[in-house]
Amino acid sequence: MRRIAVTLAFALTLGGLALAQGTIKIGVFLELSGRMAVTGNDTLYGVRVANEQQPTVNGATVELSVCDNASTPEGSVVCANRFVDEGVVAVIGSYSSSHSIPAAGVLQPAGVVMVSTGSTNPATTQVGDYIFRIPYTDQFQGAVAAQYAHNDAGASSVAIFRQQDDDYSVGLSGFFKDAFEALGGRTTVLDFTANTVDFSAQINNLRSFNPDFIYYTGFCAEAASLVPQLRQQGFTQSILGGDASDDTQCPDGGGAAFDGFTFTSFGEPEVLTGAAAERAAEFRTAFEKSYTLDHFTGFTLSGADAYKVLVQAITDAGSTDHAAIRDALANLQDFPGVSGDITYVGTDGTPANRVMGLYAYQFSGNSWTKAVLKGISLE
Amino acid sequence: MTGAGRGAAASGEHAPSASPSDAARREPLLELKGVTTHYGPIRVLRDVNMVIYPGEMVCLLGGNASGKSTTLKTVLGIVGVSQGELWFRGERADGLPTSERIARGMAVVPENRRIFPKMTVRENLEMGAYLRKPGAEFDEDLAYVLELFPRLGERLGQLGGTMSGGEQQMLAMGRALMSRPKLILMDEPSMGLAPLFVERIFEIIKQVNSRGISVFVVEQNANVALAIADRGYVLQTGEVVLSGPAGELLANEGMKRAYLGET
Amino acid sequence: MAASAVVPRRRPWALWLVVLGGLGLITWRMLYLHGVNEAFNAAFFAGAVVRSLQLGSLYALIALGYTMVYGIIRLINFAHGEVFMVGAFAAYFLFSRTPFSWPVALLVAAAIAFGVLQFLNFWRGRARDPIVLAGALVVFAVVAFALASTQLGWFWAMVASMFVTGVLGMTIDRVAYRPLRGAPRNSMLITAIAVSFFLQNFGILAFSNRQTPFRPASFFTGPLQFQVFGEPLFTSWMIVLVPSVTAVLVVALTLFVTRTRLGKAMRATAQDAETARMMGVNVDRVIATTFLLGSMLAAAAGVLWGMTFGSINQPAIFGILPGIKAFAAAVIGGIGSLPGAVVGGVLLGFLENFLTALFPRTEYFSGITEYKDTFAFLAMIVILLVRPSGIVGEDLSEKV
Amino acid sequence: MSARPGDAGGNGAGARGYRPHYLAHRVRNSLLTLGGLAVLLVVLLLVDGGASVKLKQVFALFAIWGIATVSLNLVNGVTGILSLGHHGFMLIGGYVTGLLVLPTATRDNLARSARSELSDFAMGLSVENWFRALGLDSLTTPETLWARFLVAVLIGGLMAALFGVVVGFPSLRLRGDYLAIVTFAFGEAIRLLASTPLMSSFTNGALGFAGVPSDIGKSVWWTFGFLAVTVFVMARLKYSSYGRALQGIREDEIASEAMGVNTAYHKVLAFAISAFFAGVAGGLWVSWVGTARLDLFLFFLTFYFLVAISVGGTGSITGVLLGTALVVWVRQYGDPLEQTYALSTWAVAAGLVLLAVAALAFFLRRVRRIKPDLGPVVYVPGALGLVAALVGLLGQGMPALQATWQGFGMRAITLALLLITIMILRPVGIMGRREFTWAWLFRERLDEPTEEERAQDAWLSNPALSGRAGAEREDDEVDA
Amino acid sequence: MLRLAGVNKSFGGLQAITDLSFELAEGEIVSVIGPNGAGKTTVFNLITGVYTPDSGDILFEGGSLKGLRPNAIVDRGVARTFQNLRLFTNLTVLENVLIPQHHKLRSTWVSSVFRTSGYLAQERRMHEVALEKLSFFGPRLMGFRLHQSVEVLSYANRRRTEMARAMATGAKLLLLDEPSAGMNPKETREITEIIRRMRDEGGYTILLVEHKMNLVKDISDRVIVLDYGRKLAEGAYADVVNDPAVIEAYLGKRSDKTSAVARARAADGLVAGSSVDVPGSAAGGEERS
Repeated sequence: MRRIAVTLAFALTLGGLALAQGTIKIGVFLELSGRMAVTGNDTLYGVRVANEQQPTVNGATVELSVCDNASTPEGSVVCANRFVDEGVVAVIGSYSSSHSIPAAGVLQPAGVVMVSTGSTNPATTQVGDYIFRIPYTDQFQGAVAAQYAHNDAGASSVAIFRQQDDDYSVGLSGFFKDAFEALGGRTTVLDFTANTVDFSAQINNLRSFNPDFIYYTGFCAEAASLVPQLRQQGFTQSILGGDASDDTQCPDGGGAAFDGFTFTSFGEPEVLTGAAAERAAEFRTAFEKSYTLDHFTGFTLSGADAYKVLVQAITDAGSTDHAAIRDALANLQDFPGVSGDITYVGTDGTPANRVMGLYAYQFSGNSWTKAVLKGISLE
Repeated sequence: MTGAGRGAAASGEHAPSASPSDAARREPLLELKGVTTHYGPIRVLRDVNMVIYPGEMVCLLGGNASGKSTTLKTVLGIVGVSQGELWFRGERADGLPTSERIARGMAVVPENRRIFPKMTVRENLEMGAYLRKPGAEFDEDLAYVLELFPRLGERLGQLGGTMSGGEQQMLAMGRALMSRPKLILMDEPSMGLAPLFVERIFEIIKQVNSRGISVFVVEQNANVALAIADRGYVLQTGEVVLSGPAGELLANEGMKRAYLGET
Repeated sequence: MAASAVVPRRRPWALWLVVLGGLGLITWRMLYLHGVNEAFNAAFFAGAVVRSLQLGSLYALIALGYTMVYGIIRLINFAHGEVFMVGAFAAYFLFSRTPFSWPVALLVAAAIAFGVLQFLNFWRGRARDPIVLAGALVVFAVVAFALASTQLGWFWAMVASMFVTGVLGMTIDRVAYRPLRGAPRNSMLITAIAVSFFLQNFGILAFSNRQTPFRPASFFTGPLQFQVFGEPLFTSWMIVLVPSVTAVLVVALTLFVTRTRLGKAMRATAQDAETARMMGVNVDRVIATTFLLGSMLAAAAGVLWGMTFGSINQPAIFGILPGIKAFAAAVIGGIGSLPGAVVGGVLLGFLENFLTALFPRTEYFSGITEYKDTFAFLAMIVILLVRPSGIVGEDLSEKV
Repeated sequence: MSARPGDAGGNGAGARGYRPHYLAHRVRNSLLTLGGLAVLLVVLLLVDGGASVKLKQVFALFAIWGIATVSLNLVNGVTGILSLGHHGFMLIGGYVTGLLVLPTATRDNLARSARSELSDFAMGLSVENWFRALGLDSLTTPETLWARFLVAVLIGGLMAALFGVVVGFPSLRLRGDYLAIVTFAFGEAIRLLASTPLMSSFTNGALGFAGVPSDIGKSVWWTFGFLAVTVFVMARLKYSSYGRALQGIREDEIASEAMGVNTAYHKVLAFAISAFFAGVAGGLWVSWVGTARLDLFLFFLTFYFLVAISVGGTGSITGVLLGTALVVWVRQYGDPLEQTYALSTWAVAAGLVLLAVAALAFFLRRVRRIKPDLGPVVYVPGALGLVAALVGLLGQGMPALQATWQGFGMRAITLALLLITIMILRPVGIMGRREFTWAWLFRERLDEPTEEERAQDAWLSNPALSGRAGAEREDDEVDA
Repeated sequence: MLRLAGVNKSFGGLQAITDLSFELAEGEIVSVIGPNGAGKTTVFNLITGVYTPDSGDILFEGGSLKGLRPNAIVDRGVARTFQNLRLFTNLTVLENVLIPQHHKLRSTWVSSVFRTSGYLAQERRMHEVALEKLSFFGPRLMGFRLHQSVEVLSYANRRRTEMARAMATGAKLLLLDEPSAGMNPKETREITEIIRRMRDEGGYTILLVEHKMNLVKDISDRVIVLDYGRKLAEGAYADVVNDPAVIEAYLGKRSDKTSAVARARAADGLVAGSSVDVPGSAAGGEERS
């Protein structure tokens, strides 16, 4: 009995070695559950619609291998390992820099191309030459935000709320701080960690600084608690957020306190210019056939473009060889993406000429709208 | 136990020859039939047969680790019976939970008193009557207990843990009486008490017994216990090695030698 | 568990000296801060005080559950934080969802009625009593109707959530802990940790893992503004509601424990379970009651917590930090002692909230906000090493 | 792996009164051990050369977690102190190792980035630099990463051990669950402190640092090498006089002290050794992930180790490794559990699991007589499971059951339920305190009497010579 | 060899041991007797360092044991058994007898991991000592029993293992707490013989607490009677048991029913009104520690 059991266990272990072989696969890992689930799913819908539009490449059907990183770095590593295992041709993902960077650490040594849909921290593409992204970097976003705070809002002292355990937030705060101080302003950084609900200690610290502008670099899960608490404790200053605030969890969770909350985020059709705007609007129409427009944001466009550039690169490379795809991607020039033209030539994997939008939440009663203020592009 | 000692009485169920209230002799109040118990793999009691008739006072004697307290816990249902049967008031009781056995008329004065140290004397007494509806009967019983132990009446509001050992023993006995039991089980009521107190306690036990409440007392202090008990059992390594009327046991040579240590 | 804790002998004047000295230092620090920066005015510190009290009350409510369970079965109920989480989420569903569809309402009502049946049997001690059945039927009808036709206000949501969570606490005890009575304490503790993990992940499964806004329509969440020495203090009515609800519940609990028969049985079981059993106390039932009460308090704390901060965390982590801190509060106050839990909770609330106000970020000092969460742990370690019985508790450490 | 307590004395055992190991058995066992090692080697070769990167990484992860669980087992299983702060020790080892082996290029990148809070001093902490300073330039190439890693992981382990001593000190004053809570508080406090300004010049705040070389942590050979060393040390320690003393503390601390064991010293020793290997595991884990981040070292880590230890067998090294394999397998290959299925499928699955648990409980109660009373705890879930399974099977067409549901968190739920079930039904775990040895496998038992001994025993328990009770008792022993 | 000088110990205001002094010469077997709750086990706990005396001193071979940790006291040469058996239940008999020798091990844990020759030699020596001590009990604990877990042993064998364990510490003075509790008469006789052999062959000095008078009578050189933490009498067995005070305290009052009633009446006043301090539950509780 005992010996049989041992033998059986051994046989089962060997059975685990069995491998599954797939066709042309593109791995997609995103925040489909957890604290960033809204954005992650919006992005995934973009990828899916793009996939419906271009289901084949080089005559082969593209199969999406979707993996949920559960909004954790560890989950991202698990996903990346799974992709390497499945032998995917390339990888799309993910939204947050905190999740993209660990996955890039797996994919770069494995020599698999990764295109991040939402990671704006410069460090992501610095991991290596196989890592690309669709959006702008936080260096740009931080500088734009600093200019907005200094010029448009006329602020001279800014309190920066920073989520200290997130790459994106820490990076963006740093760039904003540098840019704003270069403009001659004063800043203070108030740290919090993920999942903070009680901000009274931070707000205590805010009092002595008494800023005339607040910059929030974290995510909506925390903003939904922070902003109402700020308002309730008598802070009426304008608040500017980063693209992580572009999430329905903010106005849904925080309610009317978010009235007038401004944020910079990925370009939507309204802020794009020229042919890109038309392509984006066209894509929106296609998107509407499968999903509701509630799920259409700049991240959706970004997800679609991640798919599109990869298909283009595979076509250009003419094979599914990893190195060939990387080379094709690195030589991409003026690709007509739905989020703007994409050029990787001469960059570290961040496209040149990205467009950013400035938006604001506006409330009437309990319902809110996301108003487009203007588009900003990198000179 | 030597052969001579064993000869005095077979373990178990012979009717006692001398007892104060012969009227209530028909039906045993409590009966252990071949009870065996284990703590894990260790057998503590082996084939124990005992019987207590209504109105009787029976004592259980034995050295340390001979299984006395285990017998008591088995009767109460704190230790399970692994073999054999336990009957109480004509009912099979070895499957019943402790609270049911208490409700059917058992009460216990545990070893070392075990009063609730952070409850007042009154609350301790209330705990004794836990399974009964509060009401007039409660006051009646309280009055009886306070009459028996006037000292408790003076200290109704005091915390149990602050009383002396003798007072705690009284409280424990009073607590047991509060449930109007048919059978009181006492575990070493004399332990750690001054000789005068021991006698006082046994006198009260006798008084209680004379009200028709059966008493089953586990003791090391054999002389005192046998002096007032009707019958006794002697336990050794989990087995009943001697049993019989108290007088006979007191006179038994083997008993003296093995247990009392007399030469 | 002792409602009337025996305070060991100590020199009262030394205690007073320490207290007065501490107050003096705090006053001096407040005056100094005010001198440094105008923002640290009376309203600032008054705000810190009321928030400390508010947070402390919440900790106290949770801590009571830990301390009751520890007092009675000497188990650190690791899952208590998750019970608190479930309490908050249950209430969230009750007040935020539009009326439930009839099948769902009937199902939920049946479950609740079954719980009521259990309860009433519980206290009456007689199963299948017609009155009990009738009561359960009435509850069933009322609950089903309420769920299907109206959206509950925060108060009724809280009451209902307390009930649901209480049943959950009892179930946890019955399924996971009761089979382990008498097992080594480590096994029980490991099981408790496992239950806590189970509930966290079950929360992900059932409530979806994201931070959830918690804003029932209520007068109390509205803003409250008053003047402290001419300076405005912005806050909400929650600073009144939370301590008052806590006070009511603590008084009710104290009355229950000292006055009722079951409450006395609870204290007796805590002091000496075996003897309590010998008195005819159904110890398992008493333990179940303890879990019921502790879980109900935790549910109330969950609702108040959500209303105070306007949102509740994702289920996977919501219970952890409040749970651990409340446990620390119970230890600080003296685990096993009801007043200890309250004292410890309020003290921890002050330690966490008022200290950050006393040492805020200034131009010369980066503040102690970042260390806030470690206070509870460090205070707990220090208390355990210096005085394991806590501030008002008695020694429960294992005897030789 | 065939160590037995009786073997420790070496040869000539028979002469001193205990069972001789038959030569044939010894030869057979040695051959089997060699064979087992060869099989392991072949498996590792296959895995290392195989196509599946994931399998390779899972094997490496098993080895890393194995180091952690086997080291935690020294405190939890052997010494009997419930320690809940293992993730804290791993954190220390992980961060120290990560910082020390961070390549110069990554360091420079980090120094320029806005994300760095590392002090210049911390930036300069690099084994590479030290080797350069010592003139060991040959050890600073990418090919000789192992040399730098070994130094770093050793330092990481020692730092963790130092902290282990600190955490061990409360064990002198506290016992039982109070101590468990203090270890937990320490573990959490380490993590919280690591992100504060006080420590962030070394830890780079909560973010930590990416770019830790993965070559060692993902290498099957290195990780299994470390695991082999850990198991060797732990097994030898467990079956030495020190191990006996530690087990004595587990069984009865007061008696140990009364028997001359310096319990204070031994408890701190156990914590320190355990923390050292936890630090090593932490270093390897950081290398496996490639990033040192605070959220790698949450309490859930210790929880999974606890699951592994409790399920496998508290105190048994082989049992713990078995448990670790189970936990790693469920966590890495359990994603089918978290997919979206129809409610009917869920109902059937849940029902079958409940039924299986109830059947197991019933089996253990009836056949093995493990728990005297389970009552409704067994029958109610069993009945519920049956109902759920039937509803799921029969109601496949029902629209209500066709709704789909994604099983978020099912892996953790599975492990938590497994742990609860094990704790209730078989608290000692699958292996109990036994080790997997060939002697165990072939049922060679030293504690069963030979014919001769049986006869002697019967004579000793002869009713004519001893009391009746004695006779009964002696017989009991043999069966029990 | 061992000398207690005016030792006092109280627990929470309750005097458990009052001004206790006695001496033990090398090679003696001395029994401590007294009713339950008299403080016998407390005396053992005081000598072995579980409790520290409030006042007075405990000297062993000239050195004070006061304030030493229990393990340090074992190092000095005093070992004990426990009334309620504190064996290492899940370990084997052999391991149980090896652990007490650990404090004599002169190897670091590192050398024990690498099995240096020095360590192995000591380990071999420990096995020899273990077998030697176990052989005191004849074949009862030898052979297959060596490898049996203590959990499956009978009560009597557990007692024997505990005595072997105490001997294996290498102590010169053994404190045996009720070595014959739970044993039948035959086993008791056997243990009596073994205790004698332990003194004669093993050279141990023995202090024991016992309730069984046969055993006490057979082997004690001297008997010390305790009652309420006070020494009531000391001397040869025959002298002590005939002391009326001892008979009253230990054997219980030899009273018939009438005298019991009479005495109870006399005591009644005391119970109801007077305030004679009576030792309370704590002494009994400590006794069972």
